[in-house]
Amino acid sequence: MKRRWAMVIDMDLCTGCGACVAACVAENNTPTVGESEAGKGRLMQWIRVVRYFRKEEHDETRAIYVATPCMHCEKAPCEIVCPVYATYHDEDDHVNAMVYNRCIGTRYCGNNCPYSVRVFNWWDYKREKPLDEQLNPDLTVRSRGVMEKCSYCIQRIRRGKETALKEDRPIRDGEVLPACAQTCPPGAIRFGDLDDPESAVSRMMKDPRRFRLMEHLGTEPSTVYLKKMRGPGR
Amino acid sequence: MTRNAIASLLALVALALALAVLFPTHSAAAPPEQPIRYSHKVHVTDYKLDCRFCHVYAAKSASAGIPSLAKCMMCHRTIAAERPEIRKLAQYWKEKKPIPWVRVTELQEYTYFPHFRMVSYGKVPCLTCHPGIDRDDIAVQRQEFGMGWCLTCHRGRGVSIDCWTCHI
Amino acid sequence: MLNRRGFLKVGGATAFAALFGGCERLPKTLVPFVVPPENYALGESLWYASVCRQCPAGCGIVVRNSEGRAKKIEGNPLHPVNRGKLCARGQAGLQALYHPERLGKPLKLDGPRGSGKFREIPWEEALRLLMTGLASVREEAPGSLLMLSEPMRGHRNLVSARFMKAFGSPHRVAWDPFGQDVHLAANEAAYGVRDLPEYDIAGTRYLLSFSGDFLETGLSPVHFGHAYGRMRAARPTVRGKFVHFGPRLSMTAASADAFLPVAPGTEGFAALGIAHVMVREKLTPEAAGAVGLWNAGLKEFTPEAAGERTGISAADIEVVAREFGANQPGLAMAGDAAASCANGVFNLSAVGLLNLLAGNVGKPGGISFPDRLAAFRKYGAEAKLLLPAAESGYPAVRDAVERMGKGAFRMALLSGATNPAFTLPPSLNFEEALLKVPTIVSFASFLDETTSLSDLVLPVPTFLEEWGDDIAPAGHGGDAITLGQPVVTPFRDTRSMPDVLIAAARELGGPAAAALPWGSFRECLDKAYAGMGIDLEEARRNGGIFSGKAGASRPTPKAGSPALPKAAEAAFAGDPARYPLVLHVYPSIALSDGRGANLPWLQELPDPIATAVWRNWVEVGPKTAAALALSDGDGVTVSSPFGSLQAFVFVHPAIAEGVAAMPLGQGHTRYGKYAADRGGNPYALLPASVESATKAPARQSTRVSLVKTRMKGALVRTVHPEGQWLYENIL
Amino acid sequence: MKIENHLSRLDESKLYDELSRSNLPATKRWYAGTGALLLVVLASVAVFVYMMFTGLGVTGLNRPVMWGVMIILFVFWVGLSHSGTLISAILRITRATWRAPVLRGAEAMTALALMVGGLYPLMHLGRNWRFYYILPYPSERQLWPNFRSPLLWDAVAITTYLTGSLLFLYFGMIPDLAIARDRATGWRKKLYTFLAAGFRGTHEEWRRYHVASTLFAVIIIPVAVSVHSIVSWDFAMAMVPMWHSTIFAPYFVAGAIYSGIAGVIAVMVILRKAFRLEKVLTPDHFDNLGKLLLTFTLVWGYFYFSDYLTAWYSRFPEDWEVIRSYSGHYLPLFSLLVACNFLIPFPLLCLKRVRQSIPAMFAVSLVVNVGMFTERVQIVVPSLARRNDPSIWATYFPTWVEISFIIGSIAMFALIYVIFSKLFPVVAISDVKEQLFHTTDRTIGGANLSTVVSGEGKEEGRET
Repeated sequence: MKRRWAMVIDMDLCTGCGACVAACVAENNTPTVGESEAGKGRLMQWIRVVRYFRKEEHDETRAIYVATPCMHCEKAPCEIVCPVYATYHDEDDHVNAMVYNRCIGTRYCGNNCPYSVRVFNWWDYKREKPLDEQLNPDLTVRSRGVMEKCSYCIQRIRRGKETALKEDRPIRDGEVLPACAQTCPPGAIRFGDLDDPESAVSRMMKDPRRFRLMEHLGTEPSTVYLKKMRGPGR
Repeated sequence: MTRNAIASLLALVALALALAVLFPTHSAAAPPEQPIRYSHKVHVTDYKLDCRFCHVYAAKSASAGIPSLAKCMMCHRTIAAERPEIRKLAQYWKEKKPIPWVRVTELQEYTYFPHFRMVSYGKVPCLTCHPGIDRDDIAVQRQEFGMGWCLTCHRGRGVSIDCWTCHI
Repeated sequence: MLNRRGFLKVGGATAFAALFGGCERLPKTLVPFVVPPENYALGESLWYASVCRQCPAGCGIVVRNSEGRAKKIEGNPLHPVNRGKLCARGQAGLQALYHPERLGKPLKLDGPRGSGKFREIPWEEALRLLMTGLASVREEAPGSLLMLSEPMRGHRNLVSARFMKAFGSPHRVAWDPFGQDVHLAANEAAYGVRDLPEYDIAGTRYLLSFSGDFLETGLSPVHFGHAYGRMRAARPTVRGKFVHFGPRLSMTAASADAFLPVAPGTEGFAALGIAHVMVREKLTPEAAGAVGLWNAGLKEFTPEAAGERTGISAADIEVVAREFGANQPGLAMAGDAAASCANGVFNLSAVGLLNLLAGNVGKPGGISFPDRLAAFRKYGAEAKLLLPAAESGYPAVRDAVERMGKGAFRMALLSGATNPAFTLPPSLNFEEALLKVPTIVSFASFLDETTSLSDLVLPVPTFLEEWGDDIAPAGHGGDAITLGQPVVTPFRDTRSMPDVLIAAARELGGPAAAALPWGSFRECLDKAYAGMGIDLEEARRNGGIFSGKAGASRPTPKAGSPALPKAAEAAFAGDPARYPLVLHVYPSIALSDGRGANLPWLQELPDPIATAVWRNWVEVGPKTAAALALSDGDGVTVSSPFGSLQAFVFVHPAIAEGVAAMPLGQGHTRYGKYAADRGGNPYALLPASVESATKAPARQSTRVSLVKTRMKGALVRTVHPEGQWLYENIL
Repeated sequence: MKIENHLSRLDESKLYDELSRSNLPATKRWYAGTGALLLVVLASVAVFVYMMFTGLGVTGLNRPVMWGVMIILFVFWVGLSHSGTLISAILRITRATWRAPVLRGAEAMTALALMVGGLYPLMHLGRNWRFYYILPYPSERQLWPNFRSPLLWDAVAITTYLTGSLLFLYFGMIPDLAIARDRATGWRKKLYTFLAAGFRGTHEEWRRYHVASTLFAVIIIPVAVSVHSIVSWDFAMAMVPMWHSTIFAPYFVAGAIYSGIAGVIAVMVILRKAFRLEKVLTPDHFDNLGKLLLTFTLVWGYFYFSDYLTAWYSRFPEDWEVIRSYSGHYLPLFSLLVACNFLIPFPLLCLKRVRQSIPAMFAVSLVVNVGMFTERVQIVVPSLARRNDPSIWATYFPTWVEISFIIGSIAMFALIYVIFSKLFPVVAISDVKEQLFHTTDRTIGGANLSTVVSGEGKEEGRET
């Protein structure tokens, strides 16, 4: 069963709280790196909530939050440059896949991602015992020297598929959610199958506020955004 | 030695190396020292027990699972209770201690192998991946699970050979 | 994926051994069960419902248990407070469970008092020490036993209250630095109800927030966050508008349609300015009828006057007032920064006045006071003990500190995460006073600044390992009781405080044993809920009792006749010449009052505004920074008349000028290696002063000076200070 | 020109001694110097092993600057390697007669610089021990590498070029090896006998040699051009601001040849000094090389400027941010680059006095190579540090690990060059002889002239 998973991030609802970041870290076994490593720009979180400042009318400075997971581009720049196919397009789910045991760490994909969502395992990140008891058994704990990035929680997609398979039914819309979308308090992150015209994301795709990051690059991201609105008046 | 001899020797070595890379050997390792000399042959070949009678999770879960002590005792309370190996079993049961079986079948690391998909949906016979285990007195692994071996089967059955099917 | 029904099918509490070790290497031996537990399927996860206690909001959670280990916490979709959602702190609860520095054995002081040096002792010895102490205190002077805890709810509170009462000591003090005293007092003044209200954010059309950072650190951030999302998007034709007044552009303010920076402590004047316009222009029926209010002095509070005090333009106040009047139901909320000024009650009452003038009390999209007592009528006078205790307890704490100093206590029982040695102003000399108590026993999971002072530390389970119940302070109409259960086998050799108290009472005998007549805390809970006519197992599977049938709200006697709150000015300690800036402190979203500081996930969660990790900072506006010759990233010494610390400067482009803002939570000296030595503790800058009407702590009441200082290292920010202005580049 | 001691007047054996001085038995000083170089190289190898076992965290790399010193070194050394091709092949085809003494040194530089440069992409891998995943071979996994990836093209191109240039070097050396064979004793005799492959200097052998070497020169030029084009495509094919440029291929080739010529000049100065080749390598040679360098200063300058033109016309904001950083955070780097690559060498090389002065040429060649190294830094680092997404901008500075790689790469190059020149004739003896063959004293009328017969049979006369 082929699917076209997509994520819609409503910037009008995103409050910037960072629950998605923590949920992702908990779900995907991403390590914490500590202050000095963070200072070098080596945070390992797969989704980041970027706070931009903008000067707006009345000389007001406003903050705007851009939650940035992997865009899962349909024409992903990272895929073509990997010499060993460690990252490639998963045709079953239309997501941009990353296979850790094939990766040799050229970091070319990281360079070629205009959204800079790929992170590299600079070290073997040790989890102090017994913090490692929390590690999610559904996916690999990555070792030194490989790239990693948001997978749209492929292990949760798989769990959803397996549950549906066992119950002999198709996957329902909203049944499969990545950890970030599951936890987002205001519900700013939506996830679903674009091939299903009735799904919530398919409907949201028709929203006139829809845009994609760096659209002029032609990467055709599967993660799309809905513009932040501003109420009328003062 | 003539030049030709050297050349043909080199060619042979190269061929052997290439073959070794292409077709890894399938030799079975020596049977491990198990806490109880459990025989698959007796249970499967002689008494015609279904694999899933003991490995209950194979049909519904990723791991096939090793039967619990209670499962063994279901039959062995009465059947062959006086044999020395069964006495050992009974001793474990008496002490309520789990049996520390030695792992026989090793799957490659970083691989997801959902038994239930193969067993319940793929209808792959158990012996495809565990050849000869039904005739083993002490189980050994006869099939190394190289990726090429998996792929050949996947290709033949027309199921997904996407990397993420098995590696996430 | 959490299958909505999936976890419901699963049985209640559980206890089973771990099958496999880590998941990095294949184990060499396979050890099957002797007898497999019920509902068990190898490799399949089980989901257990419980309650989150990472903050006082009381969200319902479901926890994924895989092979005996908790792997992931998610919101309980059935729970009315959080509707399946969870915040970052809730997610990080797992790290508290598996924290390497978590106490797993009772500790006995092994060095000078207060040194924080302990050695591990067996539980039997620890309990003997506890019992010897308790017995001798009860023998000689039962009133000299002090219990200092965080505010507790549900039956844990009942157990400790009954224990102390039966023991014969009236000194049961609960300290919460972010208590809602001012909110309660203002509600009493404005509506005639001394209780926490329900804000129907989801149903409102126009939301006014006065320093109310409800999306990040307020009463119930996840509930409000969820409601906020619905306010914006759940109605097909209405997108609720949100205007924020406050001293700094906080995360919540960033979500607002308009952010109007006001000077700290002037929120009440801004609200009165709006009220003035509403009444003057008769924008709502209630406002049109409020002639008495006008004559009582509201006419003095013109937008111009308000603008002068607050620093925003009168035109803005008028526009907001008209929009608020025209878009009903509207809602006005105030938050901690407005409440913790010296004039907090004035600020909050003035905001309450707006709700009255909008006529939204008791209406959808407005404010209401649910009757939370209804579920516990059978407890009579004790019922209140089960409900959320919103007070800070500051007067009682101060009183207790004074008594401690005088040597009035022979034994102190400490518990909870509010860590008074860290969160109380230094001028109270809490540490010194506490050490005058001869015997200090702590119930704790971690050695924080307070616990380290004890003579005996009794390790307690985390919220993921113990039984409990909880009544959330916001997010339901008094119809939700959350039930907690262990979602994993207790990971360390711990005993919960209620269990220890029940056991102690049994051993003490007499009235204590009679007051706590249970074998264990679980039995107490089972008995309590058995009588409620529900299937307790089912309720535990669901995570609580959510009838969905809220009773009638409490009446609001004063709503009909709004009174003008008595105007009061905020006061700031320190000579303005020497301390030119007003200090604004706010709880950090990740670390809260400081309790989250030992969890690496939370330390590494970028702050929503400064985007900094692992350290704190001081925010000043660009003009203020220029006047002080400071630039972004400089090290400064922040000094108040009460203390000083060092921090890096973050030039915040949208903060009221003349204000220096600091997040609370960092600056631990103990509390483990992840928390300790990460910048200074801003609580140490604060005076012991109080809000004038309620005696609650007034945190926003001092001035500070910033002096450039050479500091090692740099503030680690996850967004580039130059790049943060280039949003257009990513479009 | 005075040629009292003109080489052509030396007899065969004298000439050989003169030109093969590098092959004399090693002295203590040689051992000391080589030992020192070896120590530096070993230290650098130790650092690499340390990095391999701890992780790339020991470098200054981060997100978004995921490529750093190791890639810069790769591009730099591959660039340097373009000297041999140019000097040897192009000059051979164009029959520039002054090329003979420079030939061997330049060709050796090509092969050896490529050996050094080729190591760095492997060292830079996160999992070096899995480098063979990149090789196209039939594996048990039934997986092939991705032929769309420029890195794979890179691997193919570098391997091809290394093989080609090694063969080119070896092939050109066969007649010299034959001479050496005839004169050497002991193990050297065995070595040279093996390597000379039975070359005896018959007419037929020489004829074949000439045809083959011309053919080889013609083939190696497109390979050289394609190699640096492909190296440039590592960048140009990527979606990184200021990398994604159509002009990158010729720009990189020009830059490579530019730095290659400068490298040859520097190496020639050192060889001339070390092996007392003053009679072979005359200021005229340096004058000629200087003219070449001057030409490529201008060619490089033109391409560098054109690169900005494309950015200027496309007006992408992400390109602008990178260019803006040249005048901000990376101003020192940018200034150094422009100064060393253009502002300093251009006026100096215009002066014949400078071109004829060997110390001055040495200085200029070093300046150009510093400049070209800086240029690689400027291509790799600012573009990554100012990525499309401005929120994750970062800075990059190499750590001691990477700095030790820079030092180690120079030491390694020097070490293998020293060993090469100890083992093999570092001056193309037969080419020099060939040139000398054409240079004979002839009596024309009453004057005694040293004349050079050019390949085409034209004569140019020189008064003695």
